[in-house]
Amino acid sequence: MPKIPRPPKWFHLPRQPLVRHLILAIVAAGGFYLLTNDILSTYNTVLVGEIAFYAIALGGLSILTGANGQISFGHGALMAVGAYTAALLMVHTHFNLVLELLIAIGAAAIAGVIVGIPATRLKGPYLAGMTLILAVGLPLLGNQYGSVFNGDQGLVTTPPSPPGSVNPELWLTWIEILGALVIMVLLANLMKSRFGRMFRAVRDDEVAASLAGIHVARTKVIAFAVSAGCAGLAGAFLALSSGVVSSGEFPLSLSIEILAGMVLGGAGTLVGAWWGGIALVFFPQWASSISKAAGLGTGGNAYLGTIIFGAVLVLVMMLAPSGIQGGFRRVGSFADRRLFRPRGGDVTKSLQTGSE
Amino acid sequence: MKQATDITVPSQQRRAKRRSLKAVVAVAAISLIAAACSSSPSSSSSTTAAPASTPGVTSSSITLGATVPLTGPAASGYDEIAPAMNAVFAWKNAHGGVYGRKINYIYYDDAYNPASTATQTRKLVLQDNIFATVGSLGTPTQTAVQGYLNSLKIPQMFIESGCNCWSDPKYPYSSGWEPPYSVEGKILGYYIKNHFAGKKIGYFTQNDEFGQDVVKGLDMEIPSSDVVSRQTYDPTSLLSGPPANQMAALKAAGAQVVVFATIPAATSLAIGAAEGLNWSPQYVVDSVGADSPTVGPLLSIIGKGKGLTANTALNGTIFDDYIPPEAETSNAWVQVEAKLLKDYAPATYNKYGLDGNTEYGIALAYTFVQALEAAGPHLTRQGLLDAIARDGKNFITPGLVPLSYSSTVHFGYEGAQVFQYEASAPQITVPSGSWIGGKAVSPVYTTSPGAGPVNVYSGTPPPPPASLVNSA
Amino acid sequence: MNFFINVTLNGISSGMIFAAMALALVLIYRATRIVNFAQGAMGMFTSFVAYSLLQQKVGYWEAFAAALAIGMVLGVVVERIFIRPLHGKAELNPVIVTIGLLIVFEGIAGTIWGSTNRGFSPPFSQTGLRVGRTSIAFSHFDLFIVASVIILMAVMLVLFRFTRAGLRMRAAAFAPETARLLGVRVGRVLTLGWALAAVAGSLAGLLVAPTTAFGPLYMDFYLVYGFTAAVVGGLDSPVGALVGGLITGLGVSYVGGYLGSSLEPLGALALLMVVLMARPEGIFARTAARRV
Amino acid sequence: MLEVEGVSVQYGAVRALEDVSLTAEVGAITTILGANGAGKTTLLRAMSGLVHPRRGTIRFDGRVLTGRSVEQVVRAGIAHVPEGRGVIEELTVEENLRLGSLILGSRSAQKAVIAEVLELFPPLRDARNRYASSLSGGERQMLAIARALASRPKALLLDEPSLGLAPIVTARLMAVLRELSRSASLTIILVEQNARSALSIAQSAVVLNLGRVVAADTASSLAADTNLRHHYLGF
Repeated sequence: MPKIPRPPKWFHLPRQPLVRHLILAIVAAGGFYLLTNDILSTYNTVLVGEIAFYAIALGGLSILTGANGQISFGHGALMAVGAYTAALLMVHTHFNLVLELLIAIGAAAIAGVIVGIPATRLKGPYLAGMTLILAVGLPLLGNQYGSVFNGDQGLVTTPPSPPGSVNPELWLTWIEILGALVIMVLLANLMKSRFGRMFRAVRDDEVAASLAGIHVARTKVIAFAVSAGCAGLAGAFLALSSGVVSSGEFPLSLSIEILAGMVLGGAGTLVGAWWGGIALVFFPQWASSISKAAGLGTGGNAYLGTIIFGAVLVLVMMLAPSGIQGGFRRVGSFADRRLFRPRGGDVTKSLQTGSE
Repeated sequence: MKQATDITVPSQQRRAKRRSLKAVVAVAAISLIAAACSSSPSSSSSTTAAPASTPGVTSSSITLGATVPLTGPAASGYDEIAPAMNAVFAWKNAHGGVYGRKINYIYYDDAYNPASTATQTRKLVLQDNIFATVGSLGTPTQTAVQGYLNSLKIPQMFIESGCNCWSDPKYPYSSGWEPPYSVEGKILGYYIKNHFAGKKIGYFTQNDEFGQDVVKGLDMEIPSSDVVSRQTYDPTSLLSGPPANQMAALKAAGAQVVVFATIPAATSLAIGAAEGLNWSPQYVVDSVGADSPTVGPLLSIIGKGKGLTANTALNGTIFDDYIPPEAETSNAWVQVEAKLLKDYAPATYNKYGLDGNTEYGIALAYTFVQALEAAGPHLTRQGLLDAIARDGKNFITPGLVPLSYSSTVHFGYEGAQVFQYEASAPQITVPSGSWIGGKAVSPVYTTSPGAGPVNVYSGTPPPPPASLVNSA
Repeated sequence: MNFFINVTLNGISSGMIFAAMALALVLIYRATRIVNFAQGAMGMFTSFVAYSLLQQKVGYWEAFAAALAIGMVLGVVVERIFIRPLHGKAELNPVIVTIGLLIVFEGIAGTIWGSTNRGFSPPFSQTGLRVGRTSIAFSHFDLFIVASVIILMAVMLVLFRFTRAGLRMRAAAFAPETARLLGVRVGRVLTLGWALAAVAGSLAGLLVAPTTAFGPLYMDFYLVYGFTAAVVGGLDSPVGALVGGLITGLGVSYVGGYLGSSLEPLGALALLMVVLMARPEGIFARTAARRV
Repeated sequence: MLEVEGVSVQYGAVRALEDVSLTAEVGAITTILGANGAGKTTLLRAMSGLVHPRRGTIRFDGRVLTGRSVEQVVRAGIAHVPEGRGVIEELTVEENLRLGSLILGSRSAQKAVIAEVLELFPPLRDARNRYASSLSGGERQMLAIARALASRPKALLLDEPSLGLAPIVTARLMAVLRELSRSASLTIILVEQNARSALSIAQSAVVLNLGRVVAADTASSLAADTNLRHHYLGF
């Protein structure tokens, strides 16, 4: 039997996490550039931009839930914090976009700390309850304090003006993708760093983590702040792409979709955040084309998108318990073993798991 | 320690390689999915858009779009409007279309979420290549895309909202159709001032631009000393129970006349909550939340006891309208509207009948058909705007007052009439039941959205044109 | 003063419904350690079945009984098909499955019955009662709400305290493996827990329906407030569900009545924070050190 | 008589038991000894049906138990007292006992057996209405054994009953077990780390190491085997 050759040396990415993540991000950026500039229609480009900002929110939540073990039903509210902060800055100041986005991230991170501090004492379902009511309650402040937030009409955001003849929609999409890739690199490095190990240690066993000298409460609050900061940036991008920030943009269903999309993609993985984003953005699109193709009436098919999303969520949770990315990983590692590893590899692997 | 690192190197490399593979797979998959989605629009746009012509217009078709709530808490009632509008377009298409062009009306669900409106509107523009949006619903939702549509010079026509903001000179491509909420508020306030002088007035209004604008109009007419309590509600909080506390507060303040600027669900829940307090003040309801076939079914919640039904609860309630109430079955417009809906949107007719929402849709769509005709055979976006500004005042519509469009005024009606639900008036019979009808209790009034007097309008509305009556 | 009384009465009647909802969540949490986010939607669905029966001129009580029975069946089916296979897997998965079911149930109801809000006729009048010369914000229907939730609580209490099935359910909830070693068929007992919870959830749905804009989404807020109530009371405690429901109902009503309806959910959040800061597992948490 | 024949158990890739056989006689105490992770608890769990062996059979009074569910095993007359005492803290003492007696079916039989076991453990009688969470370690162990007896078992499987108990309490417990096996003609299987006290009351003993039987003999001869004691039992 001929031996399957190992992939050449250059195929291996550098071991240094930062360098490796940067290379991946640059490759991805190139791919996205081709995708948005040459392959996709403008409308689908807009959708890719949406996927990017959902991926930011989902990635942040993935860190919180997947790596640190804290659940949040309130990320829609944290997105609202980022969105309103960015919009208020756009209305009242003339900062540049990057500064506005950074302040939005900061404001949401502060909100995350405020939520995260009481959260340190709460277990899963109790934290879920607290964040759930937060998701419902916080956006209503936009109506209550109409003079600041302009109620249901909301605050109109200023879309970034593109250089030269670039299509403004394409420009915004690029900004969103760039933001997402920067966040992905930062999160990936964070997960490789001391903080990532601390997050996971706290998730796995709080007592053991504190015996190992980790400040459990502080670690949990940091995870919440990081995650909230991501939600804030996603919210600011949502504000930019919808052109307005109003309380109606942050319904409870948004928070639930963020959580569902994150788990659907694969909790704790950053690639999973992209899968989740694709599901959130494309399912409604697919549903409407399916119902159009099936010739269903408009009144009845309006719910088809939600039904499909819910059904896929149920099926994935039951058939691929670690989400889409987990499913791919399983398929991938199976293929990996079969294609790239001599038979002996199996034995080492089973020994490794055996000793764990 | 050194040894340990040596051992881990190969496994780390393996992991790195696996990750790189996965990233490549992911990017490839994303591009596949995206490419699959992008193929359809590019082909469709190349077939529909004739070169050097207006987007969405071909020699044989006009593509129009809208975003409306079909799901979510705002969908109730409002999901009837777009299908009813489509009945008018289908009627027009069956009679040769507009200058030989058939109208293709595409509407998407935005669940009343502005973020979703923004996405779906881009889909209409970029993928469906629409000529204009017509009959998109909601103030916050349409505010979100006002800048976008105007920057592309795409008409944002006949927005289903009474916000003054559609007449903003900054956005020439936007236009409303129904009266500004403040106009309705002023007319109701004027009526209250004249008929309930010295009574204690209470407000119960939606905590948004709609409620606030109605209150602005009311306050221009009603002396502030007469207003004893101003209660508001959030549309979303209706789902967490009836506005019982607000009604209790109005009762506690001694209000004798309560003015509602409410959506229909809030009207019924508030009246139900007042019955829960054994309290029946004089209600004055803005047209948005006054339609008895929409309000009535929910009012059956009051339930047994005292022989109270929705119709007795609504009896005596005062409201305004700017198109003939559908109870006036002798009105030629109402007859032709019902026939249109029955013939060209039978599913909608069988489900809802001609109620306030479907009538609204038909009247709005009929207005737009006239605008398209006025724009002439060489249809352009600017041409449509010019035609409305030039001829809008002369369009023949079901409205009780003529349209007031001009180059600066971008909302339809600046007037309304006051009605009162009365047991003796003819009832409205729709699939959901028979509901109380109203009688006019005032002349038709006109007024401007800002400061300015409320005037009696002496003209009579034109009957539906023969072409419509005969062909419908 | 009169206003205060009315706001209090409003808080009590909505609090009782929150309590029923909270009880449904507590029963399932005790049995399977899952927060069932589909509970509200399941109650919505069975209430729509009752609505359809009422439209067919079936009597209220027949429709009421049918809704509770169908709710029970729905609870069994959901547990058997969707929850049982995930037993022992990652703890987030069954919760997300219930969210998926919530979305599916609402979508199916919207497809079948449409988005239009309807009126659900109550069995009793909703006009306020008179006490002496003043009328109060409390109707025969409110009395029905209070009575039926108290009856539900009493039935559950008797069931848990004094029957063998109740003893088995408590054992299975607190120590599933030990219960198995004592011959308890834990699987069946968990299914029974879901069935009972679904009955409580259906009751909540039927009690809310006549007071609100009845449509596919009408239970969403009741799920949120019911969950708040369950957390306030302690997710393991049926008594906590009742107390938590009343506290949440009154708190929300006072905030809405005196500060404005937009602040109601934030009022509930503040209440939740205060309670959880003092007792991180709710007021009626029995043993703080138990594993989850 | 409880017979285990060639049983192997695997958890994923890990082999927990490999070809284990033993026979436990009626009216005698058989103790299973071995270090942490030797497979003692797994063996008990296999006997009570909590884990299903990959190979081998378990027979009780001639009937094959392998492949049966836990509930069926319980009904066959085997009561398992799990490690860590397994009392349900959220229930009262009496409720714990009632739970144990539920498989007897009739209410009168349940009442009788509860009275009987309370007789056997007087401290529990005084605490019958207290929540089990309020009991001391020794009382909890009593409750766990009493609850197991309330199902009127023919065989009793005990997983480290002496864990965490004071020596004096352990001694009393061992005495009770010896008394039970004699008077009630119970088959008792006792898993212990405390080999010395287990051997002192057992008739026969099995020593496990890494999932395999390394010695099986009468308790007294095992106790005399210094080599074995040093190697596997640590005393």
